[in-house]
Amino acid sequence: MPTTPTQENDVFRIPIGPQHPALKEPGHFEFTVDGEVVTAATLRLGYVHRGIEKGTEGRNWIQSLYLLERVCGICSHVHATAYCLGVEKLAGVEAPPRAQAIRVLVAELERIHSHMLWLGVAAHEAGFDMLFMYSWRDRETVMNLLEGITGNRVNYSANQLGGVKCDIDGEQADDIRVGLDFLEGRIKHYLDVVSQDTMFLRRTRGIGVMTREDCERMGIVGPTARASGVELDLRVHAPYAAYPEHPVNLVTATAGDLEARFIVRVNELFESIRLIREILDDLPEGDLSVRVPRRIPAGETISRVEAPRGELFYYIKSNRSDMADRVKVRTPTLPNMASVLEIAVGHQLADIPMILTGIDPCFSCNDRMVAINDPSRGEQAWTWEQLRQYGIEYYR
Amino acid sequence: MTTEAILQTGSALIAVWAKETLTPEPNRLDAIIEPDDLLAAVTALRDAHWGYLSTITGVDLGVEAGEFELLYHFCAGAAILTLRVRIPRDQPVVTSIYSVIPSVSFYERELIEMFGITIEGTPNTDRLFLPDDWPQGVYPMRKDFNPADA
Amino acid sequence: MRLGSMWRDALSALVREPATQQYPFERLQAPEHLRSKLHWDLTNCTGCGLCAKDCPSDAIDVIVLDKKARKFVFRYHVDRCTFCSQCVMSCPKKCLEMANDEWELASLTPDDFLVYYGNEEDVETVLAAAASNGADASSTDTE
Amino acid sequence: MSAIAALLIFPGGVFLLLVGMIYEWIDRKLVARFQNRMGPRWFQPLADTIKLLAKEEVVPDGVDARLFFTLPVIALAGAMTAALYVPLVGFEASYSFSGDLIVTVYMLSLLTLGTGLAGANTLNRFSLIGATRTLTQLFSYEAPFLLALLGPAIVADSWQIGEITDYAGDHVWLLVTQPIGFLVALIGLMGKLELPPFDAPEAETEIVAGALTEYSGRGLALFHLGKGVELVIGLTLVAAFYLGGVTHPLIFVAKTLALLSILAGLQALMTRLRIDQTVGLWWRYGALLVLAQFLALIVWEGVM
Repeated sequence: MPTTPTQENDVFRIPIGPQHPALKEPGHFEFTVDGEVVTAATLRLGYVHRGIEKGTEGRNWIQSLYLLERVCGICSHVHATAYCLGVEKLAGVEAPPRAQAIRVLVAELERIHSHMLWLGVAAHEAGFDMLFMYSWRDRETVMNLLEGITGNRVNYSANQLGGVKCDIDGEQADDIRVGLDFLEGRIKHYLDVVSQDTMFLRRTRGIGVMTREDCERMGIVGPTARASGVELDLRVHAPYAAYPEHPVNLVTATAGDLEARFIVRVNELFESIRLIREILDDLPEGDLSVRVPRRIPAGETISRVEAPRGELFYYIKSNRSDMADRVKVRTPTLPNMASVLEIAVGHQLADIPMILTGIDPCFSCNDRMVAINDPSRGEQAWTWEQLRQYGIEYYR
Repeated sequence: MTTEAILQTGSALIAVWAKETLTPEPNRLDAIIEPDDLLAAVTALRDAHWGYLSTITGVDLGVEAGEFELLYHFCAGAAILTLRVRIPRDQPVVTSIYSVIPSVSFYERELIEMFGITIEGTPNTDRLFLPDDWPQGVYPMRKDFNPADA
Repeated sequence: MRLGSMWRDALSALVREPATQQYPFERLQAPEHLRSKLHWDLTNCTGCGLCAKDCPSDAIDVIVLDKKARKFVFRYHVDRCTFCSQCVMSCPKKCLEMANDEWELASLTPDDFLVYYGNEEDVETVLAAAASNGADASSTDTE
Repeated sequence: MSAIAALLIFPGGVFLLLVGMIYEWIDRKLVARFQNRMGPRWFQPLADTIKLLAKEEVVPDGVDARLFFTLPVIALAGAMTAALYVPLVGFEASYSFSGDLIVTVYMLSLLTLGTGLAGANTLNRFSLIGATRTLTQLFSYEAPFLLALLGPAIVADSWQIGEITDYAGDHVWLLVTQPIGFLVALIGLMGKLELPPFDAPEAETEIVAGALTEYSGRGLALFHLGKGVELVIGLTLVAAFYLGGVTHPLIFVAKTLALLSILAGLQALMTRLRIDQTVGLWWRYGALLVLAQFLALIVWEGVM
């Protein structure tokens, strides 16, 4: 942090990020404030230079799956699902029904995990640590379930090209049911809290309002858009995997403020729980995977899935080799991020972390296009000493 | 409305400018458009409230082909309508559609940084993704950029 | 509208065990399907190297000393492994397996992250070769 | 000799610092248990203090170094001095004169004032905003808090802490006769200590650590110790005035801990207020209510 304040023409700028307690990942916002009121905002991304899109061009189809799964640490499974569905479409194969059902099951468990994580983070930003601690405690239940099914707590690697790796036996199904029963009770309680608690509502009601028109103009997706009444959920409107057999009910709200975003996300949890129960009761028998050729026929495809944060867009192009020619990922956070810059203006500085969290931002998701290598230096990667030296020079 | 019907409506809207339309998958429609007609086609879709712009994909067709292809993906429900624009690699210039769809800003800035495409008329060209000390004129998503031996 | 709507949680927490634990003193039971350290079994291995080829993080080297005599050494970089179990899926002969109880893999020395599987004399040959090369064993690429 | 001992060792000085740390630990532990966490172990505040004292103190560019070093000392000294006039741990106050209540209340404000000035002294943007908020908040709770402490003074007909305590011990608990005053005093104490929901001045998700963002090492340790001391003094005052006096160490511990658990509960259950909401709450409700009660008391005294 440079210690001299930026005060040009009586403008007082507050930097939020790249390192800041409100941001769980690096991004850089600059808010111009007048007293406590924000008058302008700018954004700078790219602090997580990871070069994932470029990276897929140098890896085989199987290796790329795991690279893409790491676009996001929270919603890793939907990335893998989108990629697998796309590659399977290109290869002309289809994963067996049981695999598709397990994909959806893991995806919905992941949605529960992601939304509960968000609920905690958002409550923490508002200074309501009680809700934060409890929602994260209960999120542990779903983390344990995911660990029990897939073997990993994050980046589950449940998918493989052509199907899934993990099966669900009777005992696991019972564990999931028990866990869901517990979670359902707790989530009811949280819905009560976010829609009833006077002190909390003072921080959410009427804050960060986006109308339906705003959302459509800015291209907002996911629960953020649904909280403003936009009817857009790919699980409903463009069902994939096992969603055609297990239809989803659309959850929307109309107020478009932070409270509505809380209510939409919490209500989606009930929908996820219902869906998981339905799948467990009606899990198709059969194989877990089919063989996918190592070389994928030439062609291009678009694969869209509904991530916990909204529409996830994959464009995959193959030129009949064992590597992808181009993989383009458009994560839901990127369009949503633009909304923060716009609706922040006019709000109190204290509301900014809440508004930012309201879209459930995932910075790592945005920053996936750049290689860490600096070609002008002619080195592949930096040594620890170089990195340290660079850090020292940078802040001198 | 069925996906096919939605696609047909979209196809009719841009029929004037489409040099060729393809249906690679049942829910997709690709229309090849001249760079000069892009703004008009996007305006037509926008005015008719046909779906929303999901993203812009830049594809480098390789040094030999000497072209970039820009794909403007519009989505409406399950239907995806893609406007395909080809621009020469040695003079990559395309008109901004910011005036019609302001939310396009991030995608256009991504194209500028990753492919070195000049977007005429986009208001904000500040660096968004690349580090501040990234060298000028190096575009990581071009095919001739090789992270390993650069 | 209510004030302090979480008071019931607060009170019941006073008589309940805390949800957090002091890790090194108390350990949770790992689930049955947990993916932890990779294990290799020489018996059926043909040295095809598919596991190494599909590994997304370069954590596996299959060193072929003598294909006919089926002398293979399996070098596993624990620190690079992401525990995705793609190698287990890729192996046509089912030689690979992920343990479910060896999950405390942190170490103070990098040496602990390099695991060799194979016949003892073969491993020694590989180690000796690496030592005579002078380079650190992890950077030699053999397939 | 005894004066120096009182100031440095008992009941002020080292003893008070230790009590402050113990109370801080109890507060943290209680909040943790309310949140179903384990919470820190008993020596955590002491360990934190030792660690901070041993750490390098970074002096940022552009600050007045003398002010930077003296402000934490003044803040802690203010709180420690205030302790001399308060019946700590059930013992009689070391010093006493008529009107010491006012001196004590203003000594306690030194800590907040010191924090605010410390923030304004640095050029850090978070510190500046934190300092503004700290001082804004000071102006909002200070008057109601003082009025709430003056209520007992009016009925006891004395502005001397010792005499008010004696009065409170001999009569029905003032909590019963002046409930509004009790509430305002307790909540004012939370504002004074910047505990949630009044922690906008140091809201970490907005302005990192508020006014103290640039402080590290010794300065930070002193401010923290000051907070601990102020917590104990504040609890003592409220317990002495409203809960029927603190005449015995055991009674002291019981009453202050009861108050502390209420504080911890409120901290856990409340969402942080924005600074404008804090100010609005105090002036719209806190000040008016306590003023009404205060007027009623004066009239009542006059009639009697």
